[in-house]
Amino acid sequence: MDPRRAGIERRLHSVKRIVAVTGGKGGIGKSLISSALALVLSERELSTGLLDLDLTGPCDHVFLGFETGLPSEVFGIEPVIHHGIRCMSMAHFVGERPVPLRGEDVSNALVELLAVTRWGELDVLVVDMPPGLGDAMLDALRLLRQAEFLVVATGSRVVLETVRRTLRMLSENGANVLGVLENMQREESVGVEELARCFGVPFLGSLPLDGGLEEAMGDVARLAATPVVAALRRRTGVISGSGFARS
Amino acid sequence: MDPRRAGIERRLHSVKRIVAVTGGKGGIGKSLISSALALVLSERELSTGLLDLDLTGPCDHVFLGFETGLPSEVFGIEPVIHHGIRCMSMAHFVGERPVPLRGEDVSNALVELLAVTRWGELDVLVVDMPPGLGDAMLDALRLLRQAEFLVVATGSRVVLETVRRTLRMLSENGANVLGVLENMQREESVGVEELARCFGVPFLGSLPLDGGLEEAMGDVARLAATPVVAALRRRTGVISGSGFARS
Amino acid sequence: MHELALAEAVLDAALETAELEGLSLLTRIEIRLGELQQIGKETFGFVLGEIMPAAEPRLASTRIDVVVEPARFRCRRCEERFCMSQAVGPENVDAAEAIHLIPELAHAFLRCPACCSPDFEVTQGRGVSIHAIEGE
Amino acid sequence: MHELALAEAVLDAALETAELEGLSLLTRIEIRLGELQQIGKETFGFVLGEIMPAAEPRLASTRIDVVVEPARFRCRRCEERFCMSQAVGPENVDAAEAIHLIPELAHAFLRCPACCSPDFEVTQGRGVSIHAIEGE
Ligand SMILES: Nc1ncnc2c1ncn2[C@@H]1O[C@H](COP(=O)(O)OP(=O)(O)O)[C@@H](O)[C@H]1O
Ligand SMILES: Nc1ncnc2c1ncn2[C@@H]1O[C@H](COP(=O)(O)OP(=O)(O)O)[C@@H](O)[C@H]1O
Ligand SMILES: [Mg+2]
Ligand SMILES: [Mg+2]
Ligand SMILES: [Mg+2]
Ligand SMILES: [Mg+2]
Ligand code: NI
Ligand code: NI
Ligand SMILES: [Zn+2]
Ligand SMILES: [Zn+2]
Repeated sequence: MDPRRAGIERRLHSVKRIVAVTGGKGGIGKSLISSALALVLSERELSTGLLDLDLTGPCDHVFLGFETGLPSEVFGIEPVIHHGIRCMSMAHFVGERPVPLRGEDVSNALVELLAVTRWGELDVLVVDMPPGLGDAMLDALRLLRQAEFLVVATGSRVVLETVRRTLRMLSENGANVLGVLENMQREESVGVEELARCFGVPFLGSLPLDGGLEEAMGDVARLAATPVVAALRRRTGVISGSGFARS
Repeated sequence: MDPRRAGIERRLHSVKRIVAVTGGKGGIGKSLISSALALVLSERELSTGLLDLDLTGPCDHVFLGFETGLPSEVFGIEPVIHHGIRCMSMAHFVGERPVPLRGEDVSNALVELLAVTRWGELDVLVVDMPPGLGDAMLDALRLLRQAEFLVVATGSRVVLETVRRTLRMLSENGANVLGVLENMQREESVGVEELARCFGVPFLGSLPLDGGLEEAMGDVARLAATPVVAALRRRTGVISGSGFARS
Repeated sequence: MHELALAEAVLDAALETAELEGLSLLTRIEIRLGELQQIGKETFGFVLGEIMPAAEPRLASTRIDVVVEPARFRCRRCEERFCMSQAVGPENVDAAEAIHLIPELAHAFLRCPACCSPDFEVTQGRGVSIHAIEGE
Repeated sequence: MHELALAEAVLDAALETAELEGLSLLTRIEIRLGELQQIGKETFGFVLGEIMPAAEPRLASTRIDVVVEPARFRCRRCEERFCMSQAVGPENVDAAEAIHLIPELAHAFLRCPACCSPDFEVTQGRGVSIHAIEGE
């Protein structure tokens, strides 16, 4: 018998909301948006956690510039506090090493991490999901029943097709979808908005393609001042019981 | 005992070269480059196959516009021939449905597909890899020993960090790396070239960020005429025993 | 008839084993066909007979036993255990054909009867396997 | 000392089982500690004792047995089977500590002794599990 499932419940007991940032497709900005969302929420004095569940390709530490290196072990694993955000990532454990993990290992590592990380009291835990409809997604549906899914998409046809699969899977599994957020918008287009309408979930607006993002990466103050984060700030409103507020 | 491993050998027996397009990170253009590479090779009268191994997020059919629908079963599964390219993708089997697969299922599906697909005589089989360092990557290393890895990257720091992990994994596993190809270049930068140098593998040049790609998607003739495919055509040279020729 | 490709794989694997273990005659091969993949026992036996290489002395008098293994599933979401006839779907012929070609497509087309989840494990009866190779 | 979090999970799971099976007393809990995770048997027993809730009558006279299960590996690349002392690495204290926290990090730090692959299966002895819960 695996005691860790009971452990997960205990560890997430004082986490009020879990927002899982997903989309199914890689490279659409899930990690940027997860990192930026954690930043925006913590600016609003919400106690915020950020869990990078892309175990083989963690990126949040690069966006926010938090130090890697083993987290401390005190009655569990302590998230690393960075600009007020409680962060947890595989990068803490492995630095720049590759972490080849088969699905079963992904599932096991994710369960272990959830069972021993002491988030403490959190208003929101932002979970940055990896691409694909694999172990991490199925485990989020299985173990994080209270999770609300924030689906990211871009206007590209290949992205829309993949995100459509993801929305269909979320809807078939009765998941709670916060809405669909367009990223890297270059020109006015309706693809993402139509996709949201098609699944009867809120369209949360568009974040611009931001040529200055690369320079701001790794520096929280500069990141907070980019047009893309400014747009996200306007889009998210106050996270309250009613979810994201439309601007 | 699993007979499929013996089956894979038989099925790949008359495939001269396998080029696996990888990078570890999502959204860097692996699928575009796989599709375009298959196109360019087949223009050169090489008999070319294209296997989309992103089982939960196949995209090659969107780039090349090939029909989905069940392939025919004649002494095995026949790839679908599209503009001379022999194509195989999960999209053939499931259309727009989501395919949630845990790692073990990814591995099993991939082994099954390799064991029953009748490629026939091929000069090159292009394999479009999913993101991550999971089952597909480990199985490519385990089962496709002759594979040559074409590593895609962009100049973004988050991408470089993830691709670095991938290159390290490939090198630690003694994989044959064809080289690193930069994609979506916006301005001159040296990150990708330096990364290649750092691992002692060829830098294969840069493909431009192509604003017209979206319109050309799904139409082979228009795709073949885009600047990004033109750039790839110049970069790949003739695929011969000596690998990609530098332009 | 993609069964032929699988049958070829079975023979290749059997001959590989003969090679490894230094057998000059394979007396019996027992093949299990997982119910999920829906390969006919007679079809598979017939196909195997057809491609049996006449020139291969090690296969000259091999008995082939083909056994169908029932499919069993365990839901990871709700722990329900179920069998093929209880699984929800597949809803049409194309779905059944897809699962016949790639058994993992069960996760695209079948659902747990108790909670509707696609997140189930195939605990037995997935596809073709070799259960025994006997020889001398 | 992240052992405490795991020990809490063990007690929660045991009490859940007691609830489910209507037990008013848990007489014995057997815990297996996988060698890979390197959790000390004495440490874990001690931590469990410390957090045993005094106010919980079902745990008032529970015997706790802690057994260490040796780690075993099978390489998927070359089929080699090996044990902890044969695995290549971990090369330093941080690697051992990382594996202690997340046993799957073995794939980042350990290698098959025969072919150097990170693609091995942990066939036993991974981490903490509950082997038996007895009660009345
Ligand atoms: N709005 C944006 N403007 C410009 N670049 C962006 C934007 N969103 C993401 N990117 C860039 O796109 C790439 C992929 O982003 P990332 O957040 O890592 O995606 P994912 O997590 O979905 O794989 C990164 O190089 C990132 O810097
Ligand atoms: N050179 C390029 N110029 C413009 N867009 C590109 C280029 N390469 C890829 N893209 C776009 O980037 C997105 C991701 O490409 P894709 O090939 O699906 O990446 P991957 O397979 O690595 O996830 C798609 O929307 C694609 O159209
Ligand atoms: Mg990401
Ligand atoms: Mg792709
Ligand atoms: Mg399965
Ligand atoms: Mg393992
Ligand atoms: Ni068939
Ligand atoms: Ni510890
Ligand atoms: Zn179920
Ligand atoms: Zn090995």
